[in-house]
Amino acid sequence: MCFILIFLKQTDLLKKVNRQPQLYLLASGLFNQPTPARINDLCRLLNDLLQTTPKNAPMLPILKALKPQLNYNKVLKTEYSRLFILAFPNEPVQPFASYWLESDHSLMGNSTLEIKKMMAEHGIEVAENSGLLPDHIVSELEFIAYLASQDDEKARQTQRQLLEQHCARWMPQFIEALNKSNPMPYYQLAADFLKQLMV
Amino acid sequence: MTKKYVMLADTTRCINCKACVVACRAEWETPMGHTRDWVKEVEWVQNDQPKVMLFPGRCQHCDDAPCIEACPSGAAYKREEDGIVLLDNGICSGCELCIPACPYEARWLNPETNTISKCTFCQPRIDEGLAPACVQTCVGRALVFGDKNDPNSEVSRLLEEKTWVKLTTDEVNVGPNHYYYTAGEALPDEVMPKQYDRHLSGKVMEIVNPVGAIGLGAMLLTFLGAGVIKLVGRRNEVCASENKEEK
Amino acid sequence: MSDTSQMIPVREKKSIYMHWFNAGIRLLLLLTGFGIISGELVRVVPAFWPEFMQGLFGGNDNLILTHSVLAMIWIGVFVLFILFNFTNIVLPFLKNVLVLTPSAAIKDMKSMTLNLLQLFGIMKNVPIPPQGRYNGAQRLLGTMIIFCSIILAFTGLYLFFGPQVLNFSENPLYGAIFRWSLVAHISCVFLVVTGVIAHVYFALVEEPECMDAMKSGHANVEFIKHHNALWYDELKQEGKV
Amino acid sequence: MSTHDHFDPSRRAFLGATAGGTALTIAGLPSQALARINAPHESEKLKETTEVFGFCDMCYWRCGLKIRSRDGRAVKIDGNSEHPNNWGVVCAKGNSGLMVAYAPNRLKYPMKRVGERGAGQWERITWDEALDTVAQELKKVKEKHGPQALSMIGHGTWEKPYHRLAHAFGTPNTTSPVFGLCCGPRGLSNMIIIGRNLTGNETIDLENCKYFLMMGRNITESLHNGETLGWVNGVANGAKVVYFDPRYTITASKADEYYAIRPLTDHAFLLAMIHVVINEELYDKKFVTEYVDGLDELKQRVQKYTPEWAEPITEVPAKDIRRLAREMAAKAPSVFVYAPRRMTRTSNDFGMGMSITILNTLFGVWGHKGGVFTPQKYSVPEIDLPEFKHAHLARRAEDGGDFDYSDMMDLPPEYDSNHIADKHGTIYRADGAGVPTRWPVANAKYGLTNEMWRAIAEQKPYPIRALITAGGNGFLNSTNYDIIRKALETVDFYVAADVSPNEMNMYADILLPEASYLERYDDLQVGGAREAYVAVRMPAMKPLHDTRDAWTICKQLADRMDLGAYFPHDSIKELLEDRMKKAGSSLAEIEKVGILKIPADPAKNFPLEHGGKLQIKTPSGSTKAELIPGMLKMMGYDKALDYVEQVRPNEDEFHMTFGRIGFHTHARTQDNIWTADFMRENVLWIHPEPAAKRGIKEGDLVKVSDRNDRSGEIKAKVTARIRKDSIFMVHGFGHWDKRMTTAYGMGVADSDLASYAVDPHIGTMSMGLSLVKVEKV
Repeated sequence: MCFILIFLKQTDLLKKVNRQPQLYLLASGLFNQPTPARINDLCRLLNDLLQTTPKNAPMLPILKALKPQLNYNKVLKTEYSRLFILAFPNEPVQPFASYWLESDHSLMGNSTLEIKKMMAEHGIEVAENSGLLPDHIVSELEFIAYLASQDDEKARQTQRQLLEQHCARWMPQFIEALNKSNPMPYYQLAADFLKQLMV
Repeated sequence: MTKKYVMLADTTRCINCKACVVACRAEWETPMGHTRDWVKEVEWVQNDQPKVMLFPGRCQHCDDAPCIEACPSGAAYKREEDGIVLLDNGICSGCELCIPACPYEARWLNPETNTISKCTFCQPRIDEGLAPACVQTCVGRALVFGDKNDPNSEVSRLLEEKTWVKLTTDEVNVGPNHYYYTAGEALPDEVMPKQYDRHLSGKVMEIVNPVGAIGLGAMLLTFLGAGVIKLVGRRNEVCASENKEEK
Repeated sequence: MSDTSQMIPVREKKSIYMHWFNAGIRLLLLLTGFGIISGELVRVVPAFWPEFMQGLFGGNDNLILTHSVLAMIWIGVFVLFILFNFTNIVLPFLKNVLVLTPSAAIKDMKSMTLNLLQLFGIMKNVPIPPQGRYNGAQRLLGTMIIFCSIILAFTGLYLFFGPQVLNFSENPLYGAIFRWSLVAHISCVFLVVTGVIAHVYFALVEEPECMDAMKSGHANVEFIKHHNALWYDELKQEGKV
Repeated sequence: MSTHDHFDPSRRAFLGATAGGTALTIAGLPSQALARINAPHESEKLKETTEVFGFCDMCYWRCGLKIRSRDGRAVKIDGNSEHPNNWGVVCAKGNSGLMVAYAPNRLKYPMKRVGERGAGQWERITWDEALDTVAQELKKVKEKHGPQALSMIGHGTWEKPYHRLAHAFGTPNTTSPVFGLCCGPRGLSNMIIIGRNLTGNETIDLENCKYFLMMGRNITESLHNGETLGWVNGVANGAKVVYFDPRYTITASKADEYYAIRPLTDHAFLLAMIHVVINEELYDKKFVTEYVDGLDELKQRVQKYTPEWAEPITEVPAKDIRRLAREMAAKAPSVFVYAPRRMTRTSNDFGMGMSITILNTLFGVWGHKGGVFTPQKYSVPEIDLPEFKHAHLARRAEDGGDFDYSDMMDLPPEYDSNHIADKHGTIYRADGAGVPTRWPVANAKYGLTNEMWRAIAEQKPYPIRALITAGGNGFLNSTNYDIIRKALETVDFYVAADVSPNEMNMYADILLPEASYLERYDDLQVGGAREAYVAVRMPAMKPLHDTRDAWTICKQLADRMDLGAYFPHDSIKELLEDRMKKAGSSLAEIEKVGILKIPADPAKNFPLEHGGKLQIKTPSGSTKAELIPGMLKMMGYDKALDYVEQVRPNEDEFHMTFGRIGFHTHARTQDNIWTADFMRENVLWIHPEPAAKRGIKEGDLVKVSDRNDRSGEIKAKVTARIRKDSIFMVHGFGHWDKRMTTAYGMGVADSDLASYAVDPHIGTMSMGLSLVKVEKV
């Protein structure tokens, strides 16, 4: 089953009381290439979350702040490309786990394969047309969202493992790099949001 | 008859292209900043003519490998059937006692496994009958690998054909199994083995053992002696008492 | 001088079991330990032993595991024993055995040397100063063994768990600690074994009565009177004899 | 001291170790007897991999490869031992190919420029948007300015489909640097004198050659696996090596004789050699009488070039010149005068090239064992395509062979530079390659890339408004950055297709990310060595990110420009099946072995050893080698044969020399993390004497500046391995594209200091004329 980018449409999953899948989906979407359609999906998702999120949740302020930022524009596209595609030496915000975990910063390292295998164990692979690698931040977050949406022990276990033994090892560095490259509010918030999600 | 694997490096055929180094990195995914093999370029001026010599190097799989001797757990071992020096990752604790022991500086602590890493003559490859990665890729075919005990092997032939030298000195000669051909050129100091060294703890260890051994020995002797005397004493007592009774 | 004077209880059963458990498991640890240490630099016994042991256990990794498990049982049992019998057995024992002040040490040295010399019939007629429950030699030995055991336990734990829980590549200190632990571990083994030789000798040859005491738990009053005068007085005061 | 022993690692070793002090054990036994503990151990197993065949793309020699993959990713590149280009060996560059595919900064998605050209501001777009834009823009240009207003500059990746696309589009202006910036003078000299180019994959019988006279051919560092291995074998087989180079290279360290010849004067030395060979009648008389024209005329021309004349120019002793000539003659025809790979150096490379060919010809190396063999060819017909508008160029560009001059003389002698087309309406190349009164003898297939850039920058002789580049780096492989920059800023539309970022594609309006050579099929590699062969390139894994292979890109562009007929197959794979069928085999067949071969045939390779005849056809139609090429005389270019005085540095100046190192390819691999690990930045080689004069010590930072006030700052390597009047730096460093995260800002770009004069006869670059000052900073 290919799931990246298709998964968003599976609204039944989003109706769950469990907010985790939505949260990770939102994060995933925020770091994906901004397109009008995607931004719409994200708005929908954000609205759902704003309703369901309890008042005292630490997440709430970020979500609220995010709301006005979620509108598609050219600047956003350029910023996205600047940050995640044209990694300049002074601020490489590479959205790949492998980049941060391999000694030679190469992609498709062992860390990539680990994720690929994990996905396979849950009958999942990255959609070919997505242009993403399994350890791309978008894939990983969406994978977590998927796991969170499954209510079986195996999924929960994988999710824990993924977060504690994998994401924890690179996403903080990624977030830090993102902050350093003074991003526009949209991505600043995305960074804060992901950070919040990691704790 | 057991095998004896050796590596031959014909320095006249080496061009310092580093193919062996990258091939090894790719084959064994060695982390950046470390490498299992290398090529040393030595340049100097001899009666105002510049000179350059090239020395491909790696673990020399010595017969009397000081690394094995320094390894407490026996993780460093010499495979009996072919004499290559290997490392048992399961046992290696990464204590680094072996690192200063190696006269060729071939061993390093792998940050990814936290165990010692070094050239294994591509043991997993040669077990499958493949040439080591560095040998297979060597552009000048300067590296030749094979079984010295097999009279029909290429290495045996080459060893017969030319005069090969090893990187050894009067001080340090631990029976390396890596041969070099330099067409008669003397080996430069830069590539010579260093007098092997120890961590301070290792040096202490060198004292602890003999001292401990002597201590134990002494103790045993003391009480053996005491025992004997005691026996003699008993004997006398007995005799004495017997004599009494006789009277 | 064997007259049938009364025997009095000097030891609880559990201390006796403890002693033999201790002796036994230490023997096993010694045998496995010698089997683990392989390299020339560190090895303390001829190579045939580690070779035999590692072969027997199908690889040093298993042997190491066995050694460690035994050691942890040993540590565990001791810890429990100490916890449950601290006041009634351990504390008095320590009081009697530990030699902590230099003066005490010198005193015990004196008596020990006398003991040892007299084994060889030297200074036969110099009276050994009256001793407590444990004589000088025993006290020094005991103290030494106690401290060594503590060191053995801690270094042992690091040698086993250190490499598993720490990234040695992160901090050179980790490896250094490991290497020094190894030195300490082995040194202590040497010390303990050396001491135990004497211990065993006295038990077997010089004073079989002690051996009996360590089996039955009862000791001969005459013997105590003769060997441990001070203790005898104590017992008298306590009215145990 | 070293133990000279054949077998037994002597007992001394044993005692040495016991003396180490660690012998004593509790039993007090000497350790060695019991030292080694033979206990059971787990030994590592080799991981499973699947294997596909390919050929390398890290340089232009294109070695045969076997690529191992695991879990859907290529993990190791091995050599294909069947491939005559490398016989199974792979250099460091080849081994590092993996890091091209896995580079975190490789081009991943189609991009559209949003900021200023060259400012590096982009946004990711879809393939459809990208291809639509390109098609539109190109059509626009065609309507407004005609098809010739498009130029295609290819280099590096497999560029064939882009040539085809451009020719289908109708422009003659396709070029790649191989002629103008690299081997031009060399291939042309051979071609014009004896009708062979002897360039590309050289056909030299290296293993059996007995005498190499190497004119700065640094074969061990500017290395091509098969060629280098062959040479090393030749040397091992007892060949004598005489090496000429201002720098003591690793090749020099392997040579029997080394001459630190004065830079740029090789031509003078060679003319003196010719002088001796002819005057002392050292040439192969049989060969010369049978196969050579123009000896007498040449003899007249070289009379003035005595060794004594050459000595002060070259600083090579006259007596040595004589000796070398005699030594070579003694070993002829198993000898070879080795031209440098890149021969764009002096102000008369053409002359130098021809003198090398002449020497080789006089020694009769052609068709002889140990000389130059005649390659065989594997016939793999092209797929059926419609006529190209510029058939006379296109057909040539399509077939594999280099420097094909078959129809060069079609061009009418009368030419008016206002005309951009001949009387048949065939549009002339903008760079003037193969164009009368411009560069008539320059190769019209590859063109003069340097002149093409100039034509674009100056919009002469006619406007060029659109540019396609396929790989390559116009800046670092050329030498006049201003021209390149101007050209890139001038065109209306610039689309770049590449795998990795670089300074040139930084300027692109649309950036097309290509699949690396490990991720795609490509057209067949048809080659001729002793054995003829055809080799296949198969994908070792799926293309990463959102990349596509060159053929798919070009087909999809062609479809959008109604040129689909030139790309009749839906995929390159289908094209391969088609072509392999025409070759009488099948794709499945070749995929099994990677390479199909016609075995070597001594009778064909060395006709003169087997009573055969040597087939010669020069561009002017002669069936004999022309020592004084008729064609040149006709054009008045034969003066190129004469020596031209070269520039000389002033007291405080140096010759600016640059070259290759074994683990870097041109300017392409400095950003490859694996090769970069050996050399992050280049350094300036300077002789201890001039260094001391300037107070420069090893590792000092120095400023290099040329007469045009171009300059750079670089660390110094003080070494006796370079002449006192020259400095040297490794080529390809000094990248300023921030996307090149590893190479960015490392070292100095030699190409920004090299001269940009052109050879007056053939229009190729003369990069070695630059004179520089060096001072400590």
